[in-house]
Amino acid sequence: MINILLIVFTISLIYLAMANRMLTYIRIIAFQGALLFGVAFIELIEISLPNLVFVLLETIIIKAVAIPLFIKYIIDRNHITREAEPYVSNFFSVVIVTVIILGSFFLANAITGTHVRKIFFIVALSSLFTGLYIIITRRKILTHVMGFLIIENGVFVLSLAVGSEMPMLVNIGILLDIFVSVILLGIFADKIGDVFEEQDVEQLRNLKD
Amino acid sequence: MSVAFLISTLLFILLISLVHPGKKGMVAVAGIIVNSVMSSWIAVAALSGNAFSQVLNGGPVFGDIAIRLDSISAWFILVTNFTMLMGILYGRQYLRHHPARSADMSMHYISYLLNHAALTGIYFIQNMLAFLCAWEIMAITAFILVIFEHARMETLKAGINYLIQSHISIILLTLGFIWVYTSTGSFDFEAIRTYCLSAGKEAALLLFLVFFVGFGIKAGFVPFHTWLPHAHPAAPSHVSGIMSGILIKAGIYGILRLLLLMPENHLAMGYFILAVSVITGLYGVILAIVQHNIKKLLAYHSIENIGIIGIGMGIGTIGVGLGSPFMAFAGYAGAMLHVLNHALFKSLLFYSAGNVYNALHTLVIDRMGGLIRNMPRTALFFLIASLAICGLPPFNGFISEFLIYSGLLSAIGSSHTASVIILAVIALALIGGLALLCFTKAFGIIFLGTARHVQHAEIREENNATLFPMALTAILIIFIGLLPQLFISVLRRPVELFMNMPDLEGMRVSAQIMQQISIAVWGLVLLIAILWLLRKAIASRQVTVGPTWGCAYTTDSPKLQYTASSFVRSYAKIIKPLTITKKSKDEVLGIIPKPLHTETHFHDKLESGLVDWPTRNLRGFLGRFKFLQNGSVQFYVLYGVVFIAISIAVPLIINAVRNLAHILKHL
Amino acid sequence: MRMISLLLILITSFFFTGIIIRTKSILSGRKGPGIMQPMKDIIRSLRIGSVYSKTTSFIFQLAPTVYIATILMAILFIPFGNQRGVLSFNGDFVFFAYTLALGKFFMIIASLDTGSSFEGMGASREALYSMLVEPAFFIIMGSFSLLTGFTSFVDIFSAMHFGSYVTYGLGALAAFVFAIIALIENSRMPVDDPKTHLELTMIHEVMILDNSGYDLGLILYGTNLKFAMYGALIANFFHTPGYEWYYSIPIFFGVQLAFAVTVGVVESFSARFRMNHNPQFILMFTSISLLIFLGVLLLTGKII
Amino acid sequence: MIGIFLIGSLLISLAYFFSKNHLLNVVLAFAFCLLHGALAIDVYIHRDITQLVYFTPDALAVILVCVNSIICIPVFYHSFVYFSKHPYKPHEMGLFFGAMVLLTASISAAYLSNHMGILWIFVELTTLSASALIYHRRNKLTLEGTWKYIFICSISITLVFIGILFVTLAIQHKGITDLFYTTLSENATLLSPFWLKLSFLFIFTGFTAKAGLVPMYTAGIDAKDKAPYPAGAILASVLMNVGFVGIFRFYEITSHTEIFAWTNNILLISAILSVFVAAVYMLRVKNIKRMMAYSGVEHMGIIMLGIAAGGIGYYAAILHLILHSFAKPALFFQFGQIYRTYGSKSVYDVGHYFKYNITGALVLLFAFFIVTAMPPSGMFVSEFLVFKSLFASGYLWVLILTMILLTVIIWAFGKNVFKMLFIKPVDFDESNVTRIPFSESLSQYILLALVVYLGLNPPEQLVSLIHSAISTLPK
Repeated sequence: MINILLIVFTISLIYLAMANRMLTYIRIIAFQGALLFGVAFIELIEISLPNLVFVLLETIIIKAVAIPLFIKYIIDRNHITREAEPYVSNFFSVVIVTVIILGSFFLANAITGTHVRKIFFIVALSSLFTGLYIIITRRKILTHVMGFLIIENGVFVLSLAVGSEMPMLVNIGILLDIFVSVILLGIFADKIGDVFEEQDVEQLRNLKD
Repeated sequence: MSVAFLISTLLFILLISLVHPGKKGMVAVAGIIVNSVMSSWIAVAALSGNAFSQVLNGGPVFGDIAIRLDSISAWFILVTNFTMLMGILYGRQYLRHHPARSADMSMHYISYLLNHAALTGIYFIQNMLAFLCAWEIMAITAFILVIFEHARMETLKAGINYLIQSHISIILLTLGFIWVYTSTGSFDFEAIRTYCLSAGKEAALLLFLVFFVGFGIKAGFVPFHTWLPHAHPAAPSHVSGIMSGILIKAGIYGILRLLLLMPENHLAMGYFILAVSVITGLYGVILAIVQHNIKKLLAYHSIENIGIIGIGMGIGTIGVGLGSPFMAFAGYAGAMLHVLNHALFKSLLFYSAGNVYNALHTLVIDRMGGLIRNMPRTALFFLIASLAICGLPPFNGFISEFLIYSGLLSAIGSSHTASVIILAVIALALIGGLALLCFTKAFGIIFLGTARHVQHAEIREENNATLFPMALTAILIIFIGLLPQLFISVLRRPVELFMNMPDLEGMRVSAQIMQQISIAVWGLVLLIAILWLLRKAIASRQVTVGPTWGCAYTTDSPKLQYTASSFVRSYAKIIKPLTITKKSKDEVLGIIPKPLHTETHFHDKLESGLVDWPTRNLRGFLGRFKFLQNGSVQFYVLYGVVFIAISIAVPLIINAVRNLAHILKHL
Repeated sequence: MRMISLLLILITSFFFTGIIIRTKSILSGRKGPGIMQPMKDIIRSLRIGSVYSKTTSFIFQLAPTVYIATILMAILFIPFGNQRGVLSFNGDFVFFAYTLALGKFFMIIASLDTGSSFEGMGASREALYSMLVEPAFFIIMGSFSLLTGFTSFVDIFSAMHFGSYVTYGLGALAAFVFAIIALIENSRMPVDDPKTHLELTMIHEVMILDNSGYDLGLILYGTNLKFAMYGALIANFFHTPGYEWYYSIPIFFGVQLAFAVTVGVVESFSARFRMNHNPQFILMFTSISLLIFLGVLLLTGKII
Repeated sequence: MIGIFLIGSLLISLAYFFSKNHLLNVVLAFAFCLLHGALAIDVYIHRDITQLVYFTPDALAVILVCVNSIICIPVFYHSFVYFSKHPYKPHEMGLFFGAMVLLTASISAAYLSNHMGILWIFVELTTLSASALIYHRRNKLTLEGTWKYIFICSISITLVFIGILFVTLAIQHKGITDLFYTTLSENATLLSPFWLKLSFLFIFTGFTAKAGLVPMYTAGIDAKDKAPYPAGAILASVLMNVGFVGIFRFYEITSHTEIFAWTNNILLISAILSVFVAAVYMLRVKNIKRMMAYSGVEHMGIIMLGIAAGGIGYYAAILHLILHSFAKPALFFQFGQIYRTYGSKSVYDVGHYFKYNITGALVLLFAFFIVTAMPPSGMFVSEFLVFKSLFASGYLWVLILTMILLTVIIWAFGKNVFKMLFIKPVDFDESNVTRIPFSESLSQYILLALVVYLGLNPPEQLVSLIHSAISTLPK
């Protein structure tokens, strides 16, 4: 079951690569949140109840609902255009993301230890690098935040792999998630949206040498 | 003693910053005197055989700091003390013409005092780390001294150029010291000897090269000389004087100290030094002649004289290698005496140039002329120093050059590499001839004839307080020239150190020759005096004064005079391949042309090749990476990704290639 | 006895230029002035009054004195056969060369002292040529000190001819170079023409345009002395040590006479070079002197 | 004591957020400095005694906490000076000081923590509090700087987190269930090298953002530039040490494993690239603050060279770290005065500083010589030892390359500094130059004197502390 969920998660990454609209991005992120809820539920069923509840609530409420809604709110508030405006063509993006997933796969294959569940590792790494890729190739500042959220999701997947042994790390990871999302999105909604007219990263290139 | 020295230095620094601006100079003079007396006291004792030695506890970092003063250091200390004292006496007066703020003055005098202290430290300290500290303090304070007139961009540029090059020197010294320290675990200079004995000849020679370049930058050996012609004109005259007279000699001291510590490879080192020095001497004087800026001209002459000193050191080292006491003595004694001599006449030349600058506010030779009538004493001093620097009897330059010649000539007789040595002889002869050309030009154009340019203010001779240190220096120049045998006996002990045994033979022969030279020189002076008296007796008193013979052109026009450029024109044509000549010339236009203006500048080819070109390229290369911090967050993230990806991928790829190679091998 | 070379040179100096002029006159078909005539001119000019340019300083008046003094000083080092000169020590030829340079220095700055365009020209040339000629002298002396192992005039000359006959060949070559050096140093043909009166083409003569009276006399006499001095040096190549004085003194005068006549002949039959060819010409003699050095290296087997 | 410190700092910080009274601010600053000082004394006395489970003041932590508590005094002093010269709203001041207390406290806590997770949390806290400081001036550029800083730091901190997860993978089934550095260090040989390699790579890359090393140094430059100068002083010194601590602690773990040589290579590459980048930008940059920030990159590169070379290099690196933490704030404080005189950060606008403020100019002059490690600067000693270790471990070409790059840096730095000191400024109105009293330069003199003293004649306690800090590393 977990495998199926994680594979769907990976497919959502590929879909992300060819998505054009901001709204699609938001949907994918929400969808990933829901997927992670399922993974966490199955994976962490053995840990103590309060912890489990906290983790599950966090994934379903924050990841799947609150953050996507908040992003939606920001888009509406700041009149951000709907296009994601990538620097590279979507076709190329799909190729790259596929390469990333394949690379992660090969890397995981290189691991000799048998006790590690490779699927987690593959998904996490793909998610991490896809997130980084999104950040690098998209033009809007908000897409950077979303790329960061993808990375967070990947990290969450990875933390789930060890979660049953060290639930503390999952909690820390979630803390990070909340912290950073709140801060980044908060600044975004509050400051950048007001100060900069265009929501383009080109606006943020004044500090350079 | 060391503690007393430090305390007095600190005390005077404090005093300088506190007293009234007018008194700062006096305090600095007092400080130099006090410090000089302290160090000279020990130095004189060391020269008479009681070497000074002390060990200070330098804490965990430095370890034991060995303070030792053997006769070589003592000689350098005495030379330094005299020159520095004259320098401050002159400088105090020189700075009257340059109204500066109290803070500038304080900084200048404090730097001067510190510079003297650091130089003293260099000669005393035989602990590598402490030596480096003293060395750098010397460089930094010299830098501050150079940029006294810091409002001008060129001055600052020259100063920074100097600072960077001396930093490169420090880096090389550091490298050498690290080398020795890693192998021996000791910071003491003696560790160099230990290392060389244990490491084998090739390693020792390589170590020597590293040190030589490090010290050579400071000394100004070609091709490491490029900072000199910029720093000297930029500095105030007394600073140029002490820099040229003393600071660059610290490099010579370093090389001498090194030669003392290197137990092997004498022949290889000797020939190397000789070769570099021959090039240095020739290159320096060849470029000196075409300079139009008096101080730049003198700076190139410093390079030349370093070459002469180097020839002496080289021949001395070869002498040690061949086991020829006379050669070794003549070489080293010549080199060390020339250190003193050059300090004397070069500082005197710079002081005279300083007087001229204060009178005319220009350093360009072609704008001067006829100053001998307004400034007869300055002119006389310049003349004496010029004669001395050309190595003409009866002045001191001749004595040291003669010693070096004797060393070379005896080398011709006794070694199997006469053809190499004869090149050095030719070089030395050429250097003499070229120096003559250069200083007839300098003296003739600056002081003789009539003014080549309208001089606005009335030109007056400097006051006696300014002339006093110059006079003292001049007297010493003549004194050495007339009584060289005294100095030979002083130099016996320092030179003996190189030969590891009391050498009476070389010393006795040299002393005899010096005795003869003294007689000959007195004869020359006497002859001139007699003929002069005869002139008074015989020559008719009937004297007519008229204009200069102008080929029937009777109106005297200063513009018709020979200028510095025209004086060396045919020479400049000969040496054209060695320099980069930049000419700016106006075209003759119209029926009645406007006044025309032509300028010619000679640039140092080595500098543009060895300094400018690499610097430019390095800058260009580094400039290509300016895209790194381009303000785009995406790129910043990318760096991390690339770093991680490469760190993972490269070992994998290497592994894969290795495996492939393995498979291919099996096939 | 040490004074003998000095005395002989002084005697020669009285006749030397006279002989040159006489030779030239005879070769051009004239009778010419008496041999003592140039000396008489000099003595006269020593006594007459002087004209000084108003731009000159004490340098101008001091220079001729220094000049003549340095030449006299240099003469003191010249040996006579194996008889030492008045002064002699190891490396005395260095002193010899540098003393002469001192005189030259003063002559050059004295001519710059007048502030004339012509004299500056002469000074410039003089300085350049003497710079170029210096190495040739040192190479020759260096070669002979390599050959003999000694470093003073008298030792070199007395030891020289104990070698093979090749040394005589080298000596002849050296004599030739010395003769040329003497011509250059005295600014004679083919480097310079003392008879020309176009200032632009002169070297030595143009330097002393403004000298007169006693000073001019000294300078003119200096030329005579220098010729005699180089003649004496050349003569030393032909002395074989051990000759008695009644052989050597005639040899000395014979060589001097031959030298003077040669100079006269050269001046009569050759044209002077263009000014800008002179450096090459002078450098050529440095090359010839290097040949001597190479010869010595071959002789002594010290070639690397 | 650590607990008291953390709670106390939190309280002081909270008090600041609500304080609108200047006097109260001063009192709180005093209180915090005292508290921090007390912490330093306490951890010095109770070395290696674990407190609150997660905090173990080992030698390195003790040294750095002491450094931090020394630095925070002038930082607070200059912050007050800063506020007395710049117009501000009361709550801005409260926010500034609150964030500063939080930053300083979390920096110290990060030094002290012995657990990967806790260290990580406090590092995250430093990012947050630092961004409040960077955003202090609230204009477009500071916003950009803050955004970049937070963004890059967040990504880096995520990378660190991934690294930590890899560590847990590495220790899986090895019977270790916690992430204490001491435990990991003891069981280092048990860990799976593959995961250890990966985790080192991620943790190192992540912490370079704080430490100011290639590859993630970038946002730190903007942050140091945009933060007010007292905050810049913290960012450029003690905060960089946090990054160093993060790397160093993990390096200690790997030092006992088979991947040790590999980690050294990674450090070496990053270090050389850092010096290189510093050289590239020192030549170009005309903004004084950014220049100083790049100089920090250079020094961290040198420190990492020392670590990578090993041997005496460990000692040298830690010494260099300490000295750098003292020297760099002095430069930043002095920059504050320069800015007050000229109202510009650009080298083009600043000139002849020697005339307008001689004490300050001397600070700049000395600081230049000290920061560029010219003897007798203390940093010369540490650099000398770094070079020595490079030489001894056979990295001759690295050594030569570094020396060339350092020369370029000195040249570039010197040109700008001397231009500021001596060349007449263009378009500068001399008539109303503010006289700056000597007292404001005093702290810089003290800091610089400390650098010289600690470098040339380090007290025995410091030497033994450094030695015990590196005692677990292979000789």
